[in-house]
Amino acid sequence: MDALIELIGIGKSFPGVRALHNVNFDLQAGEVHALMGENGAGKSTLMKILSGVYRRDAGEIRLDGKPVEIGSPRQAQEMGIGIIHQELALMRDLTAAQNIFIGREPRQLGGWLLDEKALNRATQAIFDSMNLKLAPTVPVGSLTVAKQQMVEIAKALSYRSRILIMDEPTAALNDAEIAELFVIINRLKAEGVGIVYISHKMDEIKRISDRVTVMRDGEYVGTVPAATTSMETIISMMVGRTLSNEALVVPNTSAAPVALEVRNLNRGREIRDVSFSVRQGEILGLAGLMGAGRTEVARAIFGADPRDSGEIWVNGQRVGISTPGDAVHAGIGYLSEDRKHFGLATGMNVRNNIALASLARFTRPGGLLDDGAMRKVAERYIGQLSIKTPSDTQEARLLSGGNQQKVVIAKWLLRDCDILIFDEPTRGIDVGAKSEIYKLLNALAAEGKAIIVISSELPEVLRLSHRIAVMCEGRLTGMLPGGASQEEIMHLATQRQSAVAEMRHAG
Amino acid sequence: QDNYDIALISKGFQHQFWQAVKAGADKAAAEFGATVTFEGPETESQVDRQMDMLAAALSRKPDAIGFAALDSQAATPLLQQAKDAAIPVIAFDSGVDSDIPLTTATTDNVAAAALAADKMAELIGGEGKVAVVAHDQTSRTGIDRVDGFVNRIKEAYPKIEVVSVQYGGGDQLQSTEIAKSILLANPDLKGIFGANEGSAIGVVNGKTELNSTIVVIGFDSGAAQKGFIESGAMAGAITQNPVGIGYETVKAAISALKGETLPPIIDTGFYYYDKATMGNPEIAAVLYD
Amino acid sequence: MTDIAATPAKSGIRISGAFHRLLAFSGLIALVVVFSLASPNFMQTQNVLAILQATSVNGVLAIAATLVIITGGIDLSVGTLMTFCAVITGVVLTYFGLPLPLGIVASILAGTGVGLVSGTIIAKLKVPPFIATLGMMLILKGLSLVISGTKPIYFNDTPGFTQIAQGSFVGAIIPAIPVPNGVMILFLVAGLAAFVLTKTALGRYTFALGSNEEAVRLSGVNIDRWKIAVYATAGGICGVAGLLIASRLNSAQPALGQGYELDAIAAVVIGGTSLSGGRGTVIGTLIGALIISVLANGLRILSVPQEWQTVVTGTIIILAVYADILRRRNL
Amino acid sequence: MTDIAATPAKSGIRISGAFHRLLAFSGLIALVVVFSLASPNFMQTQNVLAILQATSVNGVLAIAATLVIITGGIDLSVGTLMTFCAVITGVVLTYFGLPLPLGIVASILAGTGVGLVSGTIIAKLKVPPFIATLGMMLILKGLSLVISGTKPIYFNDTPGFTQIAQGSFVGAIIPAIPVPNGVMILFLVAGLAAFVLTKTALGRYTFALGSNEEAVRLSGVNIDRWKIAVYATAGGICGVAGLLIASRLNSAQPALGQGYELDAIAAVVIGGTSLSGGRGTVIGTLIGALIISVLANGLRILSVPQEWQTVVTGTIIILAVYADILRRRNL
Ligand SMILES: Nc1ncnc2c1ncn2[C@@H]1O[C@H](COP(=O)(O)OP(=O)(O)OP(=O)(O)O)[C@@H](O)[C@H]1O
Ligand SMILES: Nc1ncnc2c1ncn2[C@@H]1O[C@H](COP(=O)(O)OP(=O)(O)OP(=O)(O)O)[C@@H](O)[C@H]1O
Ligand SMILES: [Mg+2]
Ligand SMILES: [Mg+2]
Repeated sequence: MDALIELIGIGKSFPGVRALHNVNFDLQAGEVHALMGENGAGKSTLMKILSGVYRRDAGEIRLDGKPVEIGSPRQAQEMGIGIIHQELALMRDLTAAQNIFIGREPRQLGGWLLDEKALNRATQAIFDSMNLKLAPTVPVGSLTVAKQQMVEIAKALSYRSRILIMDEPTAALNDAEIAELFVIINRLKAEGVGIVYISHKMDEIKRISDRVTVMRDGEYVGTVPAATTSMETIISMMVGRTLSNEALVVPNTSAAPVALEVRNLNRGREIRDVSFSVRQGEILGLAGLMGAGRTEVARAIFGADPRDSGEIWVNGQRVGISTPGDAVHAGIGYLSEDRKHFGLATGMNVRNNIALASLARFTRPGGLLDDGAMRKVAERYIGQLSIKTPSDTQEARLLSGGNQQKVVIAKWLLRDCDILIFDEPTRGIDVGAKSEIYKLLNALAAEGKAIIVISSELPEVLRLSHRIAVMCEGRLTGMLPGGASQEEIMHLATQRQSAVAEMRHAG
Repeated sequence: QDNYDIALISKGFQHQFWQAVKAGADKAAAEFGATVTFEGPETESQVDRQMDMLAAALSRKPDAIGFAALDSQAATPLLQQAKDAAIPVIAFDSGVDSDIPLTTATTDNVAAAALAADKMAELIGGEGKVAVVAHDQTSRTGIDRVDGFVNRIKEAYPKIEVVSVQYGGGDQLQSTEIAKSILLANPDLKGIFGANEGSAIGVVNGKTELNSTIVVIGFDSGAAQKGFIESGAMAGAITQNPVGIGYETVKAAISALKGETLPPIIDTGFYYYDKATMGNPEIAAVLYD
Repeated sequence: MTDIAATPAKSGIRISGAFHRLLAFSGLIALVVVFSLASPNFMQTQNVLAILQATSVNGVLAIAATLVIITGGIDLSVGTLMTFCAVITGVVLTYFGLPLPLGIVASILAGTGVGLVSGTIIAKLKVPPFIATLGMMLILKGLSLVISGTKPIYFNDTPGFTQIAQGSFVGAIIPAIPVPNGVMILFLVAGLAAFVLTKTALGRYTFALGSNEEAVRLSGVNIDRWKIAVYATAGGICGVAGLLIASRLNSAQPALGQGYELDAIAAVVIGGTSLSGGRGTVIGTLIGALIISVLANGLRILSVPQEWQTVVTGTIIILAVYADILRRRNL
Repeated sequence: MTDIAATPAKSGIRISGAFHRLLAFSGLIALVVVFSLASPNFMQTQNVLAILQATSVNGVLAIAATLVIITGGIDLSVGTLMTFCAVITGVVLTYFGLPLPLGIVASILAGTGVGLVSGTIIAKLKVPPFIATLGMMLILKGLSLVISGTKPIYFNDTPGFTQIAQGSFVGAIIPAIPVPNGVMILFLVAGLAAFVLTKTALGRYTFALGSNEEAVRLSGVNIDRWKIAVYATAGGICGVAGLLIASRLNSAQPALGQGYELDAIAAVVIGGTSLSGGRGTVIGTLIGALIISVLANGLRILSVPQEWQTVVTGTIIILAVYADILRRRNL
């Protein structure tokens, strides 16, 4: 069978960065072709070329065997190429349905008027087919990143493309939604759609992909069949070495002093009477399904959102936290799950982003900044976290997604808080760097820091946590010891209480 | 004596000229026992804003209205409303194309500017280049004063050339910059006419900053212009009688309310003054600070 | 559009969306109540009509500005464009002596044409809207003076012309409420603009552009075309404003217009539209424009000295917007 | 700051950063060249000094506006705040008869104080900067008239006062180039502002706030405090402008100031600072301010009729910015 699409010898440079050099890639109808590589390997760039966002500097693109030029997103669409971008590209002030059908709104009265009803109906149909419970009329800006990601997926599906590119579609999702997505992918496959799938979650590759192409430093490394190639082989193709996978060691921290205690935290319907504590040197995992309220708890502790009631104690002292400034002052740091909106000052360079929470430390008398010291520190973290960037003065927005995430992590590592709350810290981070970050978190815990890790990836929670708190619908439904099983977590995560209670409230 | 409520809608508010009109109106109000309000738009181009002010004044149901029209026609419907409500209207500063105002207290700006041209010609010896810095390209006073000056020069002084007429909105700083540009562009310039207070002050500022010795003739008075004339930086200026305009307007309104008949025009007059004549009682009386 | 009242109140007490929408008027209502109590002349029919009449021009300009601001842009040329359109009408009707309908069409076409040019400079040359429309503001200011010969053009030869703003259709039917046509035109323009914003593709892209232009582009939409369309529409609306002001003054005043953009934008922002784009309503803009004219009128009726009028106006604008912010926060 | 020239050109030809930075002046240089060719009077020392002097007030105001705009805000009150500060100085020096240094301090303190108030309204009450500073603009305009009694306050009793802007320190040393002190003060303020922006924590937070305010807040930074500090600093700079203008006019003119904000913001945007915040330079603003005054001066020197001056100015502002955009694109 002819390839749907062939990329031959693609090259692309940005000022100061050679993002792609002589890259080959092809996609058959009805296959899932995984594209793998470390952060900054050039995966997104390659896909942006394929979808008309960037123009290539070199190489050739063939669609159904014929050379083509893809000059704009619109042209790509017309050729049947759809893409889910790694960075969410949504209009936050518009509703989900309006986002999905932007540019293709159903019309009435001879095309003069929008048919909002048809729009919402069509959207509802897509949501239903995805088993997604979301109102088509909800403004996208009010959704969590995960739900926004689902809207992006729905949008891509609505194009009914022959070629569908998914750039880290599951970075923000947890197992339940991932399972739904895979059902959809399998259905599309059966329909003959070719899918390019980018992800840093290795298990997914095994589950759905037919072939795997690996890139490293903007160059093509090779293409292998997924079924017969071992994970280790793929990883070594990606990172150029093999990774050791350390087992979880749960230290005994029962004698350590309590670093953070949360008592009876409440906030609207999102947080209901949450109490827990973390000891120094402990890593507490916070698990739950999408919308369980984990992010809300973290933000409330951090003072990012006001809370209705509840006490926060740090090192045995009650602290009044009403702003993030208070929290940082009390020694609490919070890494947000949404780096673009809440983590990075994208227009500023890497150095300033890393120093953003610690500027006071670099301020000399008279308000003067010690840029030299800032540079040294930034370069240290660029090395330590292997952030791929031409220099520490590169603007953050020009970094690849995973490298942006590393910059935000570096910001909090530099701040040196006693209590660190990491919300989806490894979102979009490649396997190699992930294990580096796990090591780092373990080292921080060993130093006596208290760490809360919120993650939608159960393996990650299991791999890291000394204890696991599970939430469901705003309540803390249970506390499990480290090394608990996935089944135990899922059981607690689905322990809904509200079905009954809700009826009473509504009356 | 009744305490009459009289609304004065002027062409401007913050400028010293209008403040002097206001002072005259206040003086008459105190004398005759009336309450006077005084309002005017931001710039002399905002004809519609002036209509809104007039409309609001009518809603207030004052006993009489004094009105200085920015446009001679625009206010006709509103003036009709005043007439229907039996509110006497007195025009001041410039007239309107309407027989509704009972009288007009005004100065002849064209003649006043022509007098400035005569004085300029005299001071520069009847030949050479001169320029005008005026306040507004489209307002009645702006047009009349520029035309009055330029036409008089053309008619009576063939050896004098008006090389540049520029407008600075009556803003001292902007007029300063304009005057400097004109001076630098025309090193052989003999004199500049500043067509209102802000323009005249700007011209003198520009002259001083460039250490120029040209002849400056101003318009209106105010502490700064008086000071410049005192010091010789300005040769002289035309003054109208703004205090008199305000005073006569209110006085005429009260006469009308008492049923007295009014002359069709109350000419409040204008004068040329310089260092020598500033002290004359008749002139000192019409100068304001 | 992007309605915040979509989700129920989180506090125990549920307040209906309608009531909350009413509260948006609270600043305006408070002003009206205070002025009514302070002066018996304020609530007279004639004065209410005067306020509405005073709102008409700024209201129409503010609606034009609303469209542009929702896209995340800004239009500083609305005031001088209005004047330019009025001058064009003057040329068509008075200099060329053509019939009235042609004058009306000319004004709206002139506005649309200039809007097309501004939009093209912004969309194609990527000049920031602030600069493009600032430049256009100056160009139009100069051209109006040039074309008119720096003097007003009167419409004395076109007797029906003043009826556009000053006549009263409504009054001809119900003599008790002689609402001037200018006011009805304002409402008409507002209704049309609201309709376009909420029901048509142009409206949808207006919000989409302001919300995330890059996302719209990545969705394959020809953003340049829609952006130009928005500026052209806004320009056409300025043409309507040009007719209104020319009709009110029975003349095209070529020097007027600069500075009006600030009042228009102020009405938009007081009405709750965000200068960063993506959200906004026409009704909000109308309320904003009304707040401005009620304030001006009320303070004049109360004979507040002019220098204090500005102080009070400034203070109340801040307070009104602050009250609106509190209302939204408690939603 | 966020310098695009940091990386080498992607094309074969490598153009040095310094050369590219020079190109930023290209619009300005082109204007200067054209005017020099068109009129022998343009390049005279005296005229160059006149242009610089004419830039001083707008330049200082534009620098104040630059700080605020980099945070993503806007300050419409710069013009009337300048006037307010001038009036305060008049009160201190002329009405109270206090010595000159106190007048200088009073002006800068008044500006800073008002900036504190505006900043607090914006940061604490969350009133959008456009509204807060629009309100403040009106309040200050009214207060200036009230305090001064709607008449100018002259500094005739303080003989040294005119020296602030009009005297020449430089000229006293090198008589050939009598650069007025006002111009030196502009450069001084520019240097200080550039220093603050690039070298201090305040500057870093200014950029950070404009880049992503929420991310800064979630980094534990007290954003309210820094935002207020920026507005206060801008206010203080307006105080300097107040001294400059009062010194040039030897009087505090209470009615002046409104409309100056537009020129100041225009200089900022022509200088390449984005109204959406996060990027901008003081040197760009200086160039923007110079472009405006060179244009005004050159067209006057050429005796272009006033109505055409505005047309040409509008056109050239658009072209200058477009040229700058092309330059950056080819970087
Ligand atoms: N617009 C741009 N300007 C400059 N450099 C860029 C730009 N876009 C991408 N790059 C650089 O190109 C390289 C490839 O980036 P790309 O986003 O394709 O990586 P990726 O493989 O998708 O990584 P990740 O897994 O982190 O998403 C990176 O070094 C990145 O910094
Ligand atoms: N900005 C917001 N506006 C409205 N509702 C929100 C907002 N953020 C979160 N929610 C809602 O609050 C609830 C809790 O969301 P939260 O993000 O805390 O969940 P989570 O457990 O962290 O899940 P996720 O995996 O999505 O991060 C969800 O029902 C979500 O839809
Ligand atoms: Mg990527
Ligand atoms: Mg979350």
